[in-house]
Amino acid sequence: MQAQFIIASIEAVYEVILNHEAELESLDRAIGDGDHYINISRGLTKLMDLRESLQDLSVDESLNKIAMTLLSTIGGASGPLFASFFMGMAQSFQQPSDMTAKLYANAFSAGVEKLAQRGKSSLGEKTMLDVLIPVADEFKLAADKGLTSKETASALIVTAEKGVLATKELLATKGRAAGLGERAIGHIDPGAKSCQLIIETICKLILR
Amino acid sequence: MQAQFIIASIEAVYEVILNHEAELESLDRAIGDGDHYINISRGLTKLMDLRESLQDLSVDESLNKIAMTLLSTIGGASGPLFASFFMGMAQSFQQPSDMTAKLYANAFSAGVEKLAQRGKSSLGEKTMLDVLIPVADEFKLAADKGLTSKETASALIVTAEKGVLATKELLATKGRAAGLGERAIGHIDPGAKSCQLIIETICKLILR
Amino acid sequence: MKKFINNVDDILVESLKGFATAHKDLVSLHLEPIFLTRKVPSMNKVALISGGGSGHEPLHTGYLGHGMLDAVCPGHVFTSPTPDQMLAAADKVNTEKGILFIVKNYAGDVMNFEMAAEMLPYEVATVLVTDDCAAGDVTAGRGVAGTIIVEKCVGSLAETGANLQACKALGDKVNQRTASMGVALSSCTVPAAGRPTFSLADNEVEMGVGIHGEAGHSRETLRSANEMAAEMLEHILSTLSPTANSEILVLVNGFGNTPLMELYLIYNSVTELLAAKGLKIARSLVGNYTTALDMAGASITLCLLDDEIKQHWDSAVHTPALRWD
Amino acid sequence: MKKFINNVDDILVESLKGFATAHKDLVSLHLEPIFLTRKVPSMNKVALISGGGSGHEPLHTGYLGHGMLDAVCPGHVFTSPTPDQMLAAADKVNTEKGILFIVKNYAGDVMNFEMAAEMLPYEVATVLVTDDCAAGDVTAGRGVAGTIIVEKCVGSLAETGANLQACKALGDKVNQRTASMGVALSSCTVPAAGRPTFSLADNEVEMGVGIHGEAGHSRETLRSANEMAAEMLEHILSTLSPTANSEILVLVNGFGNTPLMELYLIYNSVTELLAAKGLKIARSLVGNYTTALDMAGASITLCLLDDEIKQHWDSAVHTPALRWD
Ligand SMILES: Nc1ncnc2c1ncn2[C@@H]1O[C@H](COP(=O)(O)OP(=O)(O)O)[C@@H](O)[C@H]1O
Ligand SMILES: Nc1ncnc2c1ncn2[C@@H]1O[C@H](COP(=O)(O)OP(=O)(O)O)[C@@H](O)[C@H]1O
Ligand SMILES: [Mg+2]
Ligand SMILES: [Mg+2]
Ligand SMILES: [Mg+2]
Ligand SMILES: [Mg+2]
Repeated sequence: MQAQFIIASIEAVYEVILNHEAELESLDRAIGDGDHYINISRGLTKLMDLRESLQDLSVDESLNKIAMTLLSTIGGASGPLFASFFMGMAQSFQQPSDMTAKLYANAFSAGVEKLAQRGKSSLGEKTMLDVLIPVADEFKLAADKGLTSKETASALIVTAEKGVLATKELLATKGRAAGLGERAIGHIDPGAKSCQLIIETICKLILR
Repeated sequence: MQAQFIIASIEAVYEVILNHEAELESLDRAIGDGDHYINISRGLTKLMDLRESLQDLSVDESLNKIAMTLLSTIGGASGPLFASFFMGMAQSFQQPSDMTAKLYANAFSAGVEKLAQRGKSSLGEKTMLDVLIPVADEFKLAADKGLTSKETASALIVTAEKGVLATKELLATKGRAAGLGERAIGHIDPGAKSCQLIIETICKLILR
Repeated sequence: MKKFINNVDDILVESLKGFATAHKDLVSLHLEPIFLTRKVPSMNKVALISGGGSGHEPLHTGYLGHGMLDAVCPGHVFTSPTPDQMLAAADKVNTEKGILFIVKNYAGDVMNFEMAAEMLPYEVATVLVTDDCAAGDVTAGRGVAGTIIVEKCVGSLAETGANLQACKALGDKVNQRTASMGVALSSCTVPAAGRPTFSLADNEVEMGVGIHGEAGHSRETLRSANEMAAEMLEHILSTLSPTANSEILVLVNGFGNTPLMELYLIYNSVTELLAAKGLKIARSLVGNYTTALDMAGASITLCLLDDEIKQHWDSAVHTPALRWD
Repeated sequence: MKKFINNVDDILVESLKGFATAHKDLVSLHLEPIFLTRKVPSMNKVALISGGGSGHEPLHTGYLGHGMLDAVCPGHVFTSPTPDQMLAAADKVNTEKGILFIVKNYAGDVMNFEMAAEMLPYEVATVLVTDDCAAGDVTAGRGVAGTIIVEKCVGSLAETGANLQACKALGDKVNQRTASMGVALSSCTVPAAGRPTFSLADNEVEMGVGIHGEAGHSRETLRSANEMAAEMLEHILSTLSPTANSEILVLVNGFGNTPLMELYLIYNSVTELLAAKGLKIARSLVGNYTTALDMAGASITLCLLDDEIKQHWDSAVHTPALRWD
C-alpha cells in the first residue's frame, strides 16, 4: 500500500461521501440523531488537508496519522470506531513482513477487531460491523484462495452490499438506535452504509 | 332602565359576543395581542353568573356592580375602560331625576367621558371611542329632537356601524396598535368592533 | 397547539401552585384574588409591587424576594391583572413607608394599576417602565426586558429603608437610562387562543417585536446574528446616546424558544460591536429573563450605569430566578 | 431553519466566546482544542471533567465552578467531544488527587472518554450517568437531566478533598438512585442539519424521547399534563422502587421550547401525584437545566435522597447556571 494509493483513496471516498449527504443524513435521522454525515465529512475534510503530509510516511505511520486525525475531528460514536479501525490496521502493518494479499487481509481484520473491541459489539447488532465483519472474512478467504486483487475487490463490493442491506431487518442493540426496539426495523444503519460506501469506493479504485 | 332590561341586555350581548369569537379574535390578532374576545367573554360570563343578584338593585347600584365585576375579571386595557364607562353611567344616574331619554343620553355620555378620561384618549385614535363618542353625540341629539326610543335605537345602530368602519383607515395612537404605525391601517379596531356589537345588540332589544 | 396543560382555564393557578411549592422557602401564593408575596414579609421598607400578564416567566414572580419585589399580581396570559389583585396585595405588604408600583407601559397595565392606586388608602407611587425603543422614543416605549433592571435596582434601594420618593426617583432614572429592542423569529401561541399570534415566512423576522408578539418596527429578512444585533444596537444606542466612557450593563434576553447557545452567540456579537465603538461592558446577564411564552427570538437591553445604579445592581438578591450576593 | 447564527461552522466557538465573556469571573475558555476550566484552578482535589455534545446548555458549561465541575469539553452540537480535548483539559486541571470523568451514557461519549482515559498518564475514574429509564433499565439508560444531580453531588464531595474512589462511589450511588423520563412535543433542529430531526403529528408526542431528539419509548397521543406526568412517574417509580418514607428530589427539566409556566404546571402535577402515593418531596428544581436545543418538551427526574446525597445537594455551589449557598 503506497502513499499514492492512500491519498487517492481519501480523495475518492471524500467525493463519494459528499455525494451521499442526503442519504446518510436521512438514515441517521431515522434511527439516530442525524449527524452521521456531518461527522464523517468533518473527518474527511481534515484528511483532505492532510494529504501532503502523508506523502513521505510509511504505511503504518500514515494509518496512525489518519487514526489520530479522525479521532480528534469526528467525535460521536463513529470517531473512536473509525480511529480504532485504523489503529488496528497500523499495528498489524508494524510487524514487518511482505506486502502480500494475506497481509492486507490480516490488517483489515485487525482493524475490524480493534473497532469491535472499542464498540464492545459484534455481528448482528445493526452497526458498521455488519458490513465490516463479513468483508473481513471474505477478504481473508480471497487471500487464502489466492484470488487476484481485482477478483478480491469485486467480491468485497458484493459482500459489503449484502452486509448493509442485512442491517435493515435487524434490531439494534448498540448505539443510539438501541433505544428504538422494534421501531428500528426497516431502516438501514447509517454507519453500515458509510462503511459500505467507503469499501466500494476503494475497491473500485483497485478495479480501475 | 329596569333590572329586567339590564339582565336581558347582558344575555343578548353575551350571545352576540360569543357568536363573534372568530372575528373579534382575529381583529385583535391583527393589530393587538389576540385576547380581546377572551377578555370580554370572561367579563360577560361573570356577568351572566351575576344576573340574579341584579334583580333587586337600583339602576346605579346595578351599573356599579357591573363596573366592579368587569374591572376585576376582564383585565387588559378593555377591563378598566368598560368599568369606567359603567362607573360614569352609574354616577350620572345617582343624581335623582326622571327617567327621560335625555337622562339616558346624558348617562351614556357620562360613561363615555369617564372611559375617555381613563384612556386619556379621544376621537380618531383608532379605539372604542371611535364608536362610543359618535354614538353618545347622536344619542344626545336624538333626545334633544325628541325621537322615540325606537327611532333613537335605529339611528344609533347606524352611527355605531359607521364608527367601527371609520377605524379601519385610522392610524392608532393609543393601545397596543400604537406601535404599528402605518401597518395598522386597513384593520378595524377590535375594541371598536365589540362596542359596536354591544350597542347594536341592545338597540335591537329596544326595537323588538 | 401542543402544550402541557390540563384545562386552559386552570393553567395560571396550576402553574402558580407549582411555582409556589417549588419555592416555598421564598414565596407565598394567595388566591381569590391571586397574588404572591415574599414568604417573610419585610418591615419598614417601601413595598414594591409589580405584576402584569402571565407568560413572561420568570418575570415577575421569579423576582420575588430579598433585594427585589415584595408582591406580584399575575394576570391571565398576556392580560394585565386587575385592581382587586393589587388592592389585596397592597393590604398584605403595606408598611408605613408606602407602596411603589412597578408597571410595564401597556394601556392595560397602566390603567389597572392606576385604578388600584386611586382606590388605595396608602401612599402609592408608580414607576412606569418604557424601555422598548422599537418605536424610537424611550418615554413612550413598551416595558420589556429592562423591567428586571428597574426591579433589581429599586429593590436594592428599598431594602436600605429609602423612602418612597427616593425609590421612585431611582426607578425613573434607571428606566431613562435603559433601552431595549427585540426581534422575533417565530410567533408565540397563547394557550387560550390555541394558535400562533402571527405568522412569519421562512426567511422573515419581526424586528422590534413586543413581548406579546405585537408587531414592532418592521418585517425584515432574516440576516446573520451579527447584522441583526447591529441593527438592534443602533436603535438602542441612538436612544441612549452613551458617551465614550459610559459603563454599560448588557442584558441579552431570550423570549423562550431560542437556545442558550444562540443567546450567548448574540452576546458575543454585542461584545464585538460595542468594543468596536469603544464602549465598555461593565456588567452582563444572558438568559431567559423576560419571555413571551414559546416565541423564538431575543432582545438586547443596554443600561447606562452610574455608581448608584451599579451599586444597586451588584447588591445581594435572593429570588427564585435571580440570586447572587 | 431560523436561528441566530453567522456561519454554521462558527456557532460553537462564537457561542462559547460569548459564554466565557459573560462569565469571565467564573470560567476560562481554551481553544485548539476546545475546553473550559474554572477561572481559578482548584488545588488538591479530585478534578471533575465532564463534557458531551453541545446544544444542551446550560449543561455542562453552566456547571463549571465551585462545588461542581473543574473542566468541560464541549463537542459539536449533539456530537461527543474528542479525546484530544479531554487530554488537554486533564493536563490543565490535574492535581495529585486524580481525575474523574462524568460521562453521559452514549456510545460516542463513552468511547471518546474511554480512549482519553486510556491515553492519560494520570489516575482516572469514570462515572457513567444512565438515568434515562425510558428503556426500562436504569443501568443501560442514556444519560439525561439526572446528570446535573450527579455533577452537583460529586462536585460537593470533591470540594471536601475526598479521594477519587470516594467521588466515583458517590457518583455511582447517585446515578443508581436517579431515574428520568422525558416527552417531546416537537422536534429540535440541529443547525448543521438545517431541518427538524423528526416530525410529530399535531396530536402526537414522543414519550421517552432522548435529549437529542432520539426516539424513545413510544409515539403517543398528546394527553393532559397530569396524564403524561403520571405515565412518566410510573416508569420512574418502577425503576427506583422508593419506600414509603423515601425523601425525594424532583427535577422538572425543560428541553428548551417549553415555557417556565408549563414546567411549573408539570411540577404541580408531580407534587399531587407523589402526594397521592404518600411520597415526600424534600428538594426540587424546576427549569431548563438540560436542554435539547429548541425541542418542546420536558423531563421528570427523581432522585432518592439519603443523608449523604441531601447534604451534597444542599452544599454551596457557584456556577453560571446553578448558584446557592
Ligand atoms: N458500539 C458500537 N459498535 C459499532 N458501531 C457502532 C456502535 N455504536 C454506534 N455505532 C455505529 O456508529 C454509527 C453512528 O455514528 P454517528 O452518527 O457518527 O455517531 P453518533 O451515534 O454518536 O451520533 C451507527 O450507525 C453505528 O453504525
Ligand atoms: N387608551 C385607550 N383608550 C381607549 N380605548 C383603548 C385604549 N387602549 C386600548 N383601547 C381599546 O382596547 C382594545 C383592546 O382591548 P383588549 O384586547 O381587551 O386589551 P389589551 O390591549 O390589553 O390586550 C383596543 O382595541 C382599543 O379599542
Ligand atoms: Mg449520529
Ligand atoms: Mg388584546
Ligand atoms: Mg392583552
Ligand atoms: Mg451524534
